[in-house]
Amino acid sequence: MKTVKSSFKFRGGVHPDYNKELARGKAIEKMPVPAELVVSMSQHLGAPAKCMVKPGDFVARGQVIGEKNGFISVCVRAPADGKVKAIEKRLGPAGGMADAVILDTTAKPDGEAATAAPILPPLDWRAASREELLKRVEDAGICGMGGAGFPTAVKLNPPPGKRCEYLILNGAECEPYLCADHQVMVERADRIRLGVDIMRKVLGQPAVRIAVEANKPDAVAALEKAFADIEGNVEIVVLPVMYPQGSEKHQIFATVGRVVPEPPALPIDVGCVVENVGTVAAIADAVELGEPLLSRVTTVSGDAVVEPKNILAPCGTKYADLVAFCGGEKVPPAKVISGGTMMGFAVSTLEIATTRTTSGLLLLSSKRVFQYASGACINCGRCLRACPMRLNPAFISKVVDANDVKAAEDAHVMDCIECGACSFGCPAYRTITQSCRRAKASIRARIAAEKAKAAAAAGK
Amino acid sequence: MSYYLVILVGAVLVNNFVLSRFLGCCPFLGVSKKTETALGMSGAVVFVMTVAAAVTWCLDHWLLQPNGLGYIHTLAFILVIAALVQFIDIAMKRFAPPLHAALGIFLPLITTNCAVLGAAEINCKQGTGFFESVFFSFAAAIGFGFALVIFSGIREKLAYADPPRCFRGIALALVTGGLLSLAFMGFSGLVKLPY
Amino acid sequence: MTIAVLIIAGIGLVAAAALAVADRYLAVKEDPRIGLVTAALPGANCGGCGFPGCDGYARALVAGTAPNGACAAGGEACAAAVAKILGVAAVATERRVALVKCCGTRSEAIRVGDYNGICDCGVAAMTAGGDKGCTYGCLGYGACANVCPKGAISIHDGLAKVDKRLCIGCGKCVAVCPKKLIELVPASATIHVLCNNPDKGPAVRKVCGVGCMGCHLCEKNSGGKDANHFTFNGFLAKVNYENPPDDEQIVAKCPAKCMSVDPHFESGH
Amino acid sequence: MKPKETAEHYILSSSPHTHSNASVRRIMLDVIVALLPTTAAGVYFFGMPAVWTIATCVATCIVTEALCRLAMKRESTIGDLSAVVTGLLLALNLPAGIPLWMAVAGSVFAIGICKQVFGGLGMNPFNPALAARAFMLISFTGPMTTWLKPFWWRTPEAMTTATPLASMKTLFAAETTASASPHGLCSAATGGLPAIWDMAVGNIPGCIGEVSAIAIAIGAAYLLWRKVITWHIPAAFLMTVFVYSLVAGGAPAMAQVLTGGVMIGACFMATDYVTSPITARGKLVFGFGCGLICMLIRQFGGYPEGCSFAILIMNSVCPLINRWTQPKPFGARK
Repeated sequence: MKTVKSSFKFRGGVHPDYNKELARGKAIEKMPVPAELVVSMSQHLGAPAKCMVKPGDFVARGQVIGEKNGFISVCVRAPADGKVKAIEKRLGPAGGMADAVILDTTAKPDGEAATAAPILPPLDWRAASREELLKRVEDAGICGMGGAGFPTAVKLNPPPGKRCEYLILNGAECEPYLCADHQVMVERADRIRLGVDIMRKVLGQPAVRIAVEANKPDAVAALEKAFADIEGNVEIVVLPVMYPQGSEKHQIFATVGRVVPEPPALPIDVGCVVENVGTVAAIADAVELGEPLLSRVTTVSGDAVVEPKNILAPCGTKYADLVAFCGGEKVPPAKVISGGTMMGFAVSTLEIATTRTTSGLLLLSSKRVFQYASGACINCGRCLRACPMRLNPAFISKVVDANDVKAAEDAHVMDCIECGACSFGCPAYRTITQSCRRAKASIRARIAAEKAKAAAAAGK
Repeated sequence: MSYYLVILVGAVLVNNFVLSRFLGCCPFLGVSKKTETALGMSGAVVFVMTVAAAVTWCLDHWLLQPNGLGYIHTLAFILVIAALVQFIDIAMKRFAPPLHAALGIFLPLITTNCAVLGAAEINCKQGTGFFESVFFSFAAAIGFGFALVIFSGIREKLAYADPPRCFRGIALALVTGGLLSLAFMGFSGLVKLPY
Repeated sequence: MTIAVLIIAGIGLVAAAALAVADRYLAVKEDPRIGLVTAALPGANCGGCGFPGCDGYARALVAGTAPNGACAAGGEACAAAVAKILGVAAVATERRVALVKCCGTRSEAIRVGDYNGICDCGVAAMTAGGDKGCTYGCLGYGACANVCPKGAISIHDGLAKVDKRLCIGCGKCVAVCPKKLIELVPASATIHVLCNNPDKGPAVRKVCGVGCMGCHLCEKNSGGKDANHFTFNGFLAKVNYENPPDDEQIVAKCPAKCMSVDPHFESGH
Repeated sequence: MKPKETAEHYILSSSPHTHSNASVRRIMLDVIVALLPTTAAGVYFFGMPAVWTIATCVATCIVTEALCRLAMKRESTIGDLSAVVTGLLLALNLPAGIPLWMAVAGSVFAIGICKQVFGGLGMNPFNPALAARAFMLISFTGPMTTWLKPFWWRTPEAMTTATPLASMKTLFAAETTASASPHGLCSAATGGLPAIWDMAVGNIPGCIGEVSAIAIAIGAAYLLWRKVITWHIPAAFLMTVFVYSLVAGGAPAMAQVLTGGVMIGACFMATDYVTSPITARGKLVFGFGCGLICMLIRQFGGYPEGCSFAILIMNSVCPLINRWTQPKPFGARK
């Protein structure tokens, strides 16, 4: 085990104001279960889980309330005891509507007393088979906690013919304001160590790279201590501070120097599996303690919050409850963001609840908020130099504004990772990233329509 | 050799057919919306102008001038060029379908193009030799294509511009063409053409 | 003089003969429709369509790579003739027009945020589900108006309105609307329910002053369930356009005021 | 009846939600600051006529921009300061002492015809200041090529003179006839050329802003430091001019770089965002093209100076350069 500096630097990237000092070093605080939980059936990438309860049902903590529904899907378990008040479509953080189970946690199941027993039987990871471990990860409802929410069991089970050579732990946390992963690395380094041991077993003993940005020396120290006695090819790679260092593709390049080809290629195509540090800790809990993924650490920060905190809260906690736990609003926020300021989603109400992928909740006052404008592009090239995917965002945004999605597709807009580096530096305050989103959505819709058409034609 | 270089530079840069002599403005404005079509059109013009120069030179020197009919050459040239282009169109479709696919669709546009006739006229007026005439026409066509492709690049960019309503479309193209012509005036005097 | 005339005539004759021979012996078989379409076009070779000459445009039309109606010189008559040759003008049995199933104008439906971004419904809907309180309602950012080839849709008071006379029922707006609230309905139908929110009454009332609450009064007033003039999806009434109601009295009696008689906006073109 | 709006009313926008605070206004301000040294040098050498020309151009540009936006019924864009930059650049490319009405005509042409007709900042295919200068050079050839001597008020008997460029043209001509004439990096003044030091400081006749190479270099260094421009275009442009003159002979290479519009052209005119390529490779091609055409015109052309025409011609090719130098995405298949 050794600690090395990253020897590969990707082109592009920006340096936003990180504002991490607001929540940095704040110990993780466990939040009491709020009176009402809104548990979405769509907390991961892929098909939403199938709801297994009906209004009026009592559910116990850890009980499966949403069943895995397809290959790319995971189950949803009740984060707390309670009574199902309703099942309705609720707005998610990303703006989509999904079925959600509304739990009244003040009502307790009749007769039965809540048990403190583990929900799943603890497993001895050394004795357990690979299949057992994979099954456990799946049963525990674990999905990537970095943001995308890709089902972890799928990722840990590479398709035949593809071997994982490198397991890369993503502890870059390059998003401004967020300190959740940072704090998890500092406080739960031993859990991460255990998770790595388990994952290495599942993946066939790959080499391990733990990527941490240079602005988290205490996390590096904690990890060094936890991993001191690990055997094999394991390195902690200290990355230069740069946004978007946490992007999967760029992290793979920064740690092992490999370049993931254009979509639909995945990291496994270059022999890499990237997993967020929080997810790794969750795997350790699921295997050793039998504790499914029911809660996660979320950074609540921003200049409109009284006391920024890193909170361990049940998945399904409403934003309003999180804010209340942080002492409420200091000033009326002008913008509320689910996630970080570079890639997070602006939300319209605090009634929205957290999911497994909610890494942060930011309340920003009007001082911290800027407005997009529809100024003309002056061709300055800042976006081009900032784009970590080396696209031409200026061109893409221009053609998308003119409704020429075909030209955007020819300019590789589908490679865009929507990191926001282009809009961040745009002196004309253009909505470049949003233009890319618009083009991508439109292209995806077209491809889906073509597929449906082809399927219909084949059906005839 | 350097003489031909002078002809080339003169016809492409200094006395550019479109930007300096203002010949062939119709396709210059009409076929410059996309760079791909501009390239195709340029290819067609180079082909036709070179062939037309050869044919008209022969016509002028062997038929018209011996009979003292120099004064009707404009009439004769139009007739011959129009027929020639039509013939090339048909023949190309038959014998070189790929070439026709690339250039053929532009041929009708050149049938009565003033640039083609203009080149023949200039050759006729200057009384240059056969190879000189053909090369001059070739160079002039290259110049035409050069201007057309540059212009198409600008127009592709302008397609995303947001000009005032009254300047949209061809009005803005004309302003741009004027400015391009202004820029090309910088080349004036670069070579002293024999004509 | 005579020689001049003779020579010009001679050149003409030779050229004509050459062309005639070439046309006869060098002809290439191709899609006959190209010739027909070329003939239907004005033949001005103006290049205004963006294609090199009428022939180029005709080829693109036959190949299906160019939209019909790009020829400004030929106008509508030309487009119609071309459509006839290509057989694309599907004969509609019943003319259908687009209907925007929302009447939540800015003064009736609440907005829950200040949207700041591209003026397009698709991306606005991707941003926190849109700024309208009713997540089913028309956002009014004009995605439909942008795709409408006839300019039949315009945005008024935060709501898309269709000019019935201009609408050709192409369905592009239906496809592009992220809220899926545009529907093609028979042009003859006059009574419509202008709401797309299937939620319960109180939930609808919280976000919109004119949302359907599913009270079934329209059904009752039009002869009850058996008359089958309305269908219901959750708490949302929908006109059964197979069997539309004709009593315009029921519109005024709708307590939610989400019904309308011929809501198609006439822009006065 | 409209339901009651909720108290919370947040701004909804797509990510990112943070910004570098870069703005068009700030960039333009940086350009103006970078132009101050050479403006000051011009005023120092040419006195009040320079002041009047600069004031006239800037004022006319601002007024024209405002009137155009008013006529187009669009929001005013004076605040982004781009009109000020255009006016200043145009003035710096004019000889001091030009009749002010000509300066007004040039400014109106720059903003009206070259910029607002295309829809304003960001849309124009040609650099407005340069197009206006070319327009003026062709329309008012006499006044546009009448140069005040530096400190002209000290020599009232002969206030105007030719620029070193005219002498260099003859040097080129001499070169072709007598190949043995001395040339080199910066050999002693030949053929009536001023000393290199005078050229660097700006003690030579010429346009207001183009005479002082040192002042321009200071401004360019500021722009580079502020990351307003990148090194590609100026470096490629100047290197091409330098190498060309070494190879072609004629005036010393250093003199070719220091005189005329090459310095201000390479640092301020060719680097204009809107009319130069966006990719680094494209910028190198662009700078090379500018340098080459500039020197071709200097050596063979009808005008003594080809810098502005060279940049204008490369402006016109810029969309094609952009098209053929698109970056390759990270991870793109070969």
